[in-house]
Amino acid sequence: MKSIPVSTTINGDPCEFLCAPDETLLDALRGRLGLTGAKEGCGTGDCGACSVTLNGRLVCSCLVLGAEAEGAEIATIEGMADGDELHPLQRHFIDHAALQCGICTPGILVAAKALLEKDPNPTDEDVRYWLAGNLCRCTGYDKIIRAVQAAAAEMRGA
Amino acid sequence: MVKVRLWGSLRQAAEGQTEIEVEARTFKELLDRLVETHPGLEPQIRRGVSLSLDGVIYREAWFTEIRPESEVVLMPYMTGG
Amino acid sequence: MRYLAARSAREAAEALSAETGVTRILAGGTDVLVQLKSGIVEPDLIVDIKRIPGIAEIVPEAGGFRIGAAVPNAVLGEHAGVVALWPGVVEGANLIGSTQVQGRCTMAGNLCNGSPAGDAVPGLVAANAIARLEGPTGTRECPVAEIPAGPGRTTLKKGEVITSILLPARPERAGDAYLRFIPRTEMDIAVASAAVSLELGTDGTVAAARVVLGAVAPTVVVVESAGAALIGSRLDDAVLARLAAACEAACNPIDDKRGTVAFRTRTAGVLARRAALIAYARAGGSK
Amino acid sequence: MSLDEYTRREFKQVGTRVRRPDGVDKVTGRALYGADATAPGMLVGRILRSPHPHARIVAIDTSAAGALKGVKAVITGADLPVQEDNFIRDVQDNCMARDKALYDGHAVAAVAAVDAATAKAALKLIKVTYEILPHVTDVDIAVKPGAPVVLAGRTLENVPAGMSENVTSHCEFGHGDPEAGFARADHIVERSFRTAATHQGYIEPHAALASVTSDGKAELWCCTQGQFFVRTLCAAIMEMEASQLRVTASEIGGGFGGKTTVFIEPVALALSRKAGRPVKIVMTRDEVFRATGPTVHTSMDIRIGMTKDGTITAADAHLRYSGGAFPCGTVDMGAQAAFAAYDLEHVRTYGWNVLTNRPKEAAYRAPGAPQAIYAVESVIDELCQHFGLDPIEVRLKNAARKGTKSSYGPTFSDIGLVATLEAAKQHPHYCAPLAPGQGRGISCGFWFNFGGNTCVSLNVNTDGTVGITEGNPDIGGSRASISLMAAEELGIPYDRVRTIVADTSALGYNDVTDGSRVTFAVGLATIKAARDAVKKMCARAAKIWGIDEEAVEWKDGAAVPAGPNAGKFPPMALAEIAAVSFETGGPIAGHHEVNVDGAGVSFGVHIVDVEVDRETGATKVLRYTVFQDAGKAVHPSYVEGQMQGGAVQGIGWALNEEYIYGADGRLQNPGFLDYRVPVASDLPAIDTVILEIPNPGHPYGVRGVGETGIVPPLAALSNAVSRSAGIRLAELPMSPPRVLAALDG
Repeated sequence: MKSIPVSTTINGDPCEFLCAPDETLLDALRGRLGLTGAKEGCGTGDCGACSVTLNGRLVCSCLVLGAEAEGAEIATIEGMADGDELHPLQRHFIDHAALQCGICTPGILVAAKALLEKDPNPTDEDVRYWLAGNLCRCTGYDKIIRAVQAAAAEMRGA
Repeated sequence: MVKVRLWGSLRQAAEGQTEIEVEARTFKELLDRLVETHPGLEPQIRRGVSLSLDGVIYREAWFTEIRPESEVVLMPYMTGG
Repeated sequence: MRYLAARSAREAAEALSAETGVTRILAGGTDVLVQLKSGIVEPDLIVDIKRIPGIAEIVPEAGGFRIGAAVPNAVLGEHAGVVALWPGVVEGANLIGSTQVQGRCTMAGNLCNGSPAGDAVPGLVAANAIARLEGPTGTRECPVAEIPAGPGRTTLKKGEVITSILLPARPERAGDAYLRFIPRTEMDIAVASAAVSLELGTDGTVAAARVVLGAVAPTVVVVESAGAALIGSRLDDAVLARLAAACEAACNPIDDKRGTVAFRTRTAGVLARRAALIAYARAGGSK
Repeated sequence: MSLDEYTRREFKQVGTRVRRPDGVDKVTGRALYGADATAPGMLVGRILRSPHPHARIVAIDTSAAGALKGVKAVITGADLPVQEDNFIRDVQDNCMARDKALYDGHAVAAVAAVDAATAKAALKLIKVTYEILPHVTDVDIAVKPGAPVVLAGRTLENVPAGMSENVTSHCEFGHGDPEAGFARADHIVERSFRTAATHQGYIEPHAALASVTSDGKAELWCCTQGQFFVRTLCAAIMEMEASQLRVTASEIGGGFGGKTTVFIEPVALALSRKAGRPVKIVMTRDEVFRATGPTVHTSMDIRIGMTKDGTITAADAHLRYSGGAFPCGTVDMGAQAAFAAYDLEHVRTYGWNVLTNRPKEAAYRAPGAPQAIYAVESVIDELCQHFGLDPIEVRLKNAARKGTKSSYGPTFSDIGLVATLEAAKQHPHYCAPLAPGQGRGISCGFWFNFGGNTCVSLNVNTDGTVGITEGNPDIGGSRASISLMAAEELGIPYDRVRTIVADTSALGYNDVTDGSRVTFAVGLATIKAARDAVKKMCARAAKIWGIDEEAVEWKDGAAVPAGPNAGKFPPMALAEIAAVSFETGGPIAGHHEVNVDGAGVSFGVHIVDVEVDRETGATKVLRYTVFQDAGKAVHPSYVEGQMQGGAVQGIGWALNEEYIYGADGRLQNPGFLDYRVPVASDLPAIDTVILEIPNPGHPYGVRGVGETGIVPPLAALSNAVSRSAGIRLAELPMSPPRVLAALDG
């Protein structure tokens, strides 16, 4: 299989990579670009651990071909903090113990950020439905919902 | 002498007894005496047993001291998740 | 495997018809990539249609809307005009997968996947939606209802690509609704589903009705007798019971890991009844 | 270990909600999990798995695969040694089949190649000749004489004669004369239950990177709950010396018991040894479901007699558990746990382990207990309904307490069940009004908890900070708890302590992170290691001051003279002693090595409200509250997290999660699409009430909290469904088709 050259912007930086035609964006991010913050929990779009945004839209990077990213803007967990300053969601996840093992955390943070950009003042139910595609097996989701709401409140206040 | 309570399925290996008296001051001595006096218990003891001493479960600990008045219960070796 | 980002519908159709091996069309990819991952298919050619000009747009047409084949369902759900005209179609489309999947998946893809349980399909069929296809011999129009052929199969010919779906205009007093049953609240494939589209007469009774079931037969089922049962009524309990009975009678489901024959049959009737009430309310009907 | 470890004290730091040390790494994507490891020249390993549930492996031809360009090694079961020990042989045969494939997904061969595409192509070139054998995947069929025999010759001496050879072990517990007790009952409920196998469902698939060099040394990076146990198993399978195999545990993306053994690790090592290059294997989700360790599936008969005032007169249980194709002892734990919450004069449990053509069971949070306790708590609830009695009052009336002779033998010392039930009874949730059609269920839960082998090193750095080296992968925030306990004991701020998880060469043996043991046992060893360091620091201060060691004591993070007679010296803080440690005798470290006992049993009570949709059989969970004794909650947030996480796993088990096997013996739902773990929108908030009844076996009174939380939800949900819909289900999960079928009678 002949590799395909892809030009993208990742977390604001221009980025070029080669990928196989059947290679997913997740595999390209993890394997070729060293961006291992997105995780593969299932490879079939059922767990959300590989969540990134593609042109501002929340997607599972396991359900996107690397080749499809040509010309796209991609944001991953690695770009969420501003230098050494954590995003309020990241801070509140730590403060509210919204992670235990942490494997689902990058995907949930990326998804929650996308939610708050769309709706700065969601109800708990909105958060729960928005995050339904992000499986967490450790926390029972309770502290995740609280952390998202705490971050949302802070961001609204800012 | 200490009285050792066995769990139900060990009865057949101990000639139908549910309680056995042996001379032992430690967990290790107790296991050794049990095997000597009731060879039928040996396969299970080799596979592993836990010991409850006055309500506290010990999984290994050969030198755990056993007093004559102690309540001693043999249990299967146990693990968690 | 080769990957082609087609620049026109014609290029896509020609590439697909020229390829002798296995082909897949890539719109949102939320089914195709799952098939790749599981090894169910190993295509020789994948044709990405998202770069075809206009294919990701929603355009008003003749009082209805033409939905481009590559419009992600999340975008569809954000389109106030479509939501107002065909709320049931949109709610079906928006039930597919997660938020992440919504960002990619399309109604046309859901239709072409050929699953009898596709959440977008019953609503489209109930709406009498028309697909536009580009093929090796040109463009043709085809009712969405005629596209499913069985689990994983469609009536599309080799080289044909759906480029858009037309949701037609509707009269003033009309409404539609879609409900599905899943074991969880999200993330499952429909175990049974029902779409109902109603038009009311001036007297407030049902003048036209179309009832479509999903996941209870090899393809979605248009239940003519269920629709007929609603005509002239205000959806009183006896009518709803006849609707449910007609739906149950139309079911020909399978037993599998997602549900039993008895369960699918029973819930199809329940969902049709509940969906009819929602559609009726949306049409402005009152009991 | 004794029961006099605990001394009451006022805590300054333990009990606060500090930030976990791995937090920033985990919210920025920097934390390295199993699949994130790489090594120069690394190959991709892939495993060929049997599509048949039961088949003799007649021949495996790997020549074409081996000849494919880019393939560097191919192995089969024949490449691994013949093991004498049953336990090791089962583990090895589960990792790679030798003579027979015993379940759908059983590994039969593996390749290492330069990339994933080549490895995948190579798997297709391996030709396996199978002789298909009759299979059995259901415990109730496997137990019958004449059923296909999964493994012959594995029946223990304790199994009564005349049973199927699939029955590998039998156990019996209890006391009194149940028949006499039943004769005194006003009502007896006898019911048979079944529970489906479930999976731990950790989001991180198993991953291992192995590098074996030609001089026989090996490195293994993997996600595991116990790197030392991985070393033990892999060293045995690879016939290596423990010292030559260094195992490093990555950050772990969930385990819940499922990562307490090996699946791919020996395969990666064997491939690496053969290829002479590092090999990484990462399981797909499909492989995780088909070929790791789900729970037992069970079939159980429960009989309980009660008088009309709610006194249980007798109880017995027959438990048939199947942990798949290899013998396991999980039924022993279920049989012991079944009636542990009750003070019973007459009680008996019988257990049988049964082989089936399913993957080898692994531990899952309180292994064996949720199933048996589900059945028991369901029957008790049914008796409460029969007599119209309050379910908490009945449980209080019969609750095990100090002095109760437990159903599994020992007499309980201080236990917290009555206090937990009282807390539940007084909680606003228990008396909150319910709307028509809603139902409230409660259940008790129990788990033993364990301690185990533990080593901790505590290094005092010259700048006054402290590094702790411990050996248990952190699956739920334990590094924070351990740092907190060290900080408390040393009297220095939490953020001056950093805890890391050591590889197998850096520390003595540590048992697996299991049995709710880490905060308890590693915490205990940490406190003692801190005391060891304190003793040494006091000695240094004594030298500096020129007084006797005994005249120095440790107070608020500093050495001080023990009394007026010791002399007048200002306190010498840890940092001051550390700063001059090179001058006063060298680096200062404390350590502690122990096999900890005295973990203390654990009880929990859950209350849940549900509403059943009578037309579809769907159950909506409306409100949920967990009550559990933590002894002392070192980091309350992570204690709550354990309680909430366990409850939600139990909710999933109760409502939707199940291994579904077809008539062909193949797993029908090996993915998160159809193996339905709860999603966020399925659930309400999970409220928690932490009780703190000090565990006498721990210096700070800590009790393990990790496992008990998964036990009560199964019956709590079933009891709530019963009260919402007026039906008593006796099979889990209570999936909508089952509920609707029951409603339709």
